[in-house]
Amino acid sequence: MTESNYASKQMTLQEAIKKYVQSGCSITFGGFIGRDCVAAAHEIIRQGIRDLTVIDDSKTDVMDLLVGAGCVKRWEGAYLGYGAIGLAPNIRRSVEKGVPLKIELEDWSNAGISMRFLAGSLNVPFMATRSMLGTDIIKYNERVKVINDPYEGEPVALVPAARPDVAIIHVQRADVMGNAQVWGFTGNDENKARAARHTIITCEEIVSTDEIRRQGNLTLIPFYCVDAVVQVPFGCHPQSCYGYYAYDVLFCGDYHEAAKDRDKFLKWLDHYVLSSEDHLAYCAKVGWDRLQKLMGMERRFNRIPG
Amino acid sequence: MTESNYASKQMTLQEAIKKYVQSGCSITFGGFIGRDCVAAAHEIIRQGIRDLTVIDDSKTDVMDLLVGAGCVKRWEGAYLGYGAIGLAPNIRRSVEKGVPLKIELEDWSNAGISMRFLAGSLNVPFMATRSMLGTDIIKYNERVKVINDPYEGEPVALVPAARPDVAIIHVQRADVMGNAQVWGFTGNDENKARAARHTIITCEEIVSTDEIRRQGNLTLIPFYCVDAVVQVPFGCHPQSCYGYYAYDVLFCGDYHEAAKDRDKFLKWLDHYVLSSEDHLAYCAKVGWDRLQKLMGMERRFNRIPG
Amino acid sequence: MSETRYTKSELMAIMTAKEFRDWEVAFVGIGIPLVAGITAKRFHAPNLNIVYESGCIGPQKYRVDFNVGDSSAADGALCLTSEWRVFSDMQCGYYDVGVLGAAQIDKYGNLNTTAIFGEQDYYSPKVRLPGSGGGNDIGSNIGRVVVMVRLEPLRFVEKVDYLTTPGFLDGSPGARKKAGLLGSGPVAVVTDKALFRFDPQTHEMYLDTIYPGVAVEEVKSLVGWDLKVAAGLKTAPEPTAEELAAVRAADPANLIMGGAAARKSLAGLDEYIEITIKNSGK
Amino acid sequence: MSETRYTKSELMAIMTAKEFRDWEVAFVGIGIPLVAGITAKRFHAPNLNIVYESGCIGPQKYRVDFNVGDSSAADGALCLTSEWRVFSDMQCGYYDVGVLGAAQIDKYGNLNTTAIFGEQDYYSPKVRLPGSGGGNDIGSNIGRVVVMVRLEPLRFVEKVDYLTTPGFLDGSPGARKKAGLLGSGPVAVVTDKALFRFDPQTHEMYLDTIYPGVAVEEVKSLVGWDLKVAAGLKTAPEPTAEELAAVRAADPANLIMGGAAARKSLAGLDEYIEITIKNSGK
Repeated sequence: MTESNYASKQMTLQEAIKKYVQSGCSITFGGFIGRDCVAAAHEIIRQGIRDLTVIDDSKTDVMDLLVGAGCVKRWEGAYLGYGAIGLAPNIRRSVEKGVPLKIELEDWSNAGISMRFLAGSLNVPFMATRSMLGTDIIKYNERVKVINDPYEGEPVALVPAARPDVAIIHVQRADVMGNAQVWGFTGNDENKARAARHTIITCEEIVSTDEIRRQGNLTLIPFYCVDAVVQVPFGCHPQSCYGYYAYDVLFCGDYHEAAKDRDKFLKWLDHYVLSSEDHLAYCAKVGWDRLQKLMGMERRFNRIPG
Repeated sequence: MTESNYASKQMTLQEAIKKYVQSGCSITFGGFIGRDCVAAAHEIIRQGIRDLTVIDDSKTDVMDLLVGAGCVKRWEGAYLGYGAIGLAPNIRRSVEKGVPLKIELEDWSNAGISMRFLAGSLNVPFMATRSMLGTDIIKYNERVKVINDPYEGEPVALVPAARPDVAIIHVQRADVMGNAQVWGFTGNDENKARAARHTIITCEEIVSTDEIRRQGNLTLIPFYCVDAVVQVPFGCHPQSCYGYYAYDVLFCGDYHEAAKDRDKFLKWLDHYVLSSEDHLAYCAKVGWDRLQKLMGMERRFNRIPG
Repeated sequence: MSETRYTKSELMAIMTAKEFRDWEVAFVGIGIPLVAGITAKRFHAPNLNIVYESGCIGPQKYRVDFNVGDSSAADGALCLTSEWRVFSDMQCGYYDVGVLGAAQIDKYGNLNTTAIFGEQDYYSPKVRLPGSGGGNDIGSNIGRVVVMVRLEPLRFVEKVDYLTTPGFLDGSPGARKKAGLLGSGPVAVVTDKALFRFDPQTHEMYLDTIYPGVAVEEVKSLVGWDLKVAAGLKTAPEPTAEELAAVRAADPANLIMGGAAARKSLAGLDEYIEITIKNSGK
Repeated sequence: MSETRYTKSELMAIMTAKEFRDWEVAFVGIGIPLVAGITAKRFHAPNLNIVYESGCIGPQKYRVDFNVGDSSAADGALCLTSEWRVFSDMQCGYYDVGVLGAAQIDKYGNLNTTAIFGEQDYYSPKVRLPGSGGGNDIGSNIGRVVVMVRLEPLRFVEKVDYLTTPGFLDGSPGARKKAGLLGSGPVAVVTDKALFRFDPQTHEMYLDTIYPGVAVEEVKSLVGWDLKVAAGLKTAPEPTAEELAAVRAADPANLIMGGAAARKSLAGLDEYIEITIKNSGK
């Protein structure tokens, strides 16, 4: 929720993270293995933020990095894995061996956690769902309450509203007021932006408010939900950003190989994050030619009109 | 919910109403004083359907007609009035004097009834809301249940899911599979289409499925929610259809004047509805030149790309 | 107060406009409340953003709306979304100010827009009104609520026939919070003769500002309880020529402020379209 | 069964493809399930529509996806929407069939994708797995569920360490309905050696179809309970050349079926882009 709606909320990524992301706070990230807030996660690591509670759906790439870098105390979410590629190496090291530190886990299903964000976005205390019934998710997670529906008497599960301190959402386009437009799938982003106390929008392009008005149906998050607007081109790499650049499957594969070994992960982290001053320096290390190729590939399949 | 998803669900308005709208059924209409299903309401009147339970938000224009024509038994909704123009004449005659018959009323607020459609669309039995607390809406409507939230203990209202037998939604564009695209405000339409057992889409234009795929973000209602697709150009007149034609404020004013008197209303109904064979005949009576002017006016302000 | 220079509706629109602040988000119904919002944007609140319950956020007004779902409510909007979403955003506290009308209002600012019972009851009322619409939701959830209602006989009553929209309920301390309501309740009641506010302790409505040429006794005679008058009773300034011009520019065909009479004076659709386009700035 | 002519993954994709019917809506995860879906569309189910949990409905596949949120999951989709909406649409019963993987499965088709406890427990497991993701939701709500899992030691167990996704729970009559679950439960378990189905009365998994060259005893030795065998045990046909070609065309750079090894054999990004575009039909 924003305290006031001034004309420009634009700031740098460093400023936005410093202002809204404190050690010990709870946080959620937009995107869904695609449109991920990778640049913002890097900046959180650079600023040495610790003890985060991450509340999220399926956020493996960002979480594996943040957990490996020792930023996370607790996870409330649904999925931490690499699908076709395999398990998440830093998550496994943390949970199985406490390296670099053991994170607390609270398991939800994707529908269950989605309903927590929907409840948060509606400012109601809970939502009903028909997921998770009869399973060990409920056995180990006491915050899922099974009740008998007061109308029909059938069993139904309740989940409590998610209310993270901060949401960071990466979108294709925003204006400086904070009106954020999204093309492609939208994940839980419109709900996360509303459920959070503060919302940071990172975007590929800042456009004029007149440009926003031309396609008002595509404004997923209106200005009044937004505290900060940051332009971060290629802010999702190596994830995809629909209409802007494709998924860098080979880079992700290399990361996954490196992350299997703690020392190799730390070298990767130092090279791409800690010894990169900012996202521009990261992009230079990845290679601008590589980023341009991913952009060319994506635009061949999905081109945003206008 | 559709039983099967065949390639073409296209039919005529007569066929769709005959197949899905039976006397005694419950029904909801899309739009929100704009994008209203006026042509569908006329066809319901022509087919002599009776004893409808209308579950809706603010649906004055369609309801005043249906109630005046004697089609409605019960209303569950939030608002029946003409805003700046005044009260709804046929609604008043029905509730105050039982002419032509007295309808049952169940009052909700717009947020309250919106949450009923949201619950229906999620297939959960109820939704929490912070509206209607402390008022006579709850006193007279026992289906609003005030409980103490099991998480924080604060009072909150529950509303039951709406599950109408039929939803009729008018949109700008659809394909014959039933993918329905909407520009402008969307009301509660995506939830009504999902909450209803059967959904009829009426549209200004039928486009190819390839055209739908070009702007997938604008598909408000996917094919699997839809049972019938009907092309009805100018199907909202005298209401507006964003990007297609403007509100006919003068025609509405004339209707409102006529409807104040029962005999004048019946003459209006006979002229425009009962003695018009179909929507084409209605349009001819309104005047194609008039409809073209309204179209010209709207396109000056809102033009849909593509 | 000269009825020939401006109408009651125009005066109410101008007085309401002063309740908006710059950069606020206002949840506004169509009709005079919208005219008030547009007027405020021309003066002290150029960055006011308006939200309609149909799902239109921050439209750039090219033409006047006749209802919240008129396509004109969507012209150049910052965000076009759903009804359920804007009501939920209201419940999140994103909307600073809302404007409401009513058929009856009581001394704690509770509103009735559902039915006037007369000799009978809810089930067979003397006058069936439109119902809550979004009114209850605005009164329940929005930070500051401004009520617009004419000061006419039987409108300001000790107790409303049907409590559609919560003001301060029974007026007792914390009554709204106890009921589970979020917004802080009504802040002003704008009428055609005076402006009322609410005592922060007792939550009782009192006379705050009287309009030029209106007597306090006239106001009191139209209120159904023993109305308290502010110690420092203010007198409203006469509307300025600029304010009146702004109000009239917001409704160029006079269809909102003028109603059915104005509609009849139009030559027809062509004249209406011509006036609208000429005044749209587009 | 000749391992040189096709891989286990290819065989599983082809067997899974047969579980889809034309005109169905399938909720499919990325990886081999998606390859199975694309393969089905080339044969008996050309009008199958695929839904991804990220919010993509009915994409027209130009290229292979690596995860459900990869922008390729959205290529030419009929509807691009939200995660919470597609899970709710699942809860409405709009999705006919879902495909799931698992690390452990028990005799009533319950799945574990959360943790292998080993000597320890949920809090300090031997192997922490990804968690439910959308798996629990698919198992809870979708009409027919197909499970894909390799028939390897310790995967088919009497009781899963952690019940992430409901099959038939304890197998008792009406157990799913009593718990409040909507979908009708798993209909098939596709492995690399055999296909299993569930007894409609006891809900116990039984051996329905064995693959060419596999012995019943080998299957039984890999299952952690006394596996029942169908009276009319079927033998699966060998995959045809057309089926194998379809599977391979769905994954032209072999990155899904081939994994890390295939990734290393690529010369680099340029070769990957070239292969993708050449095979996209766009």
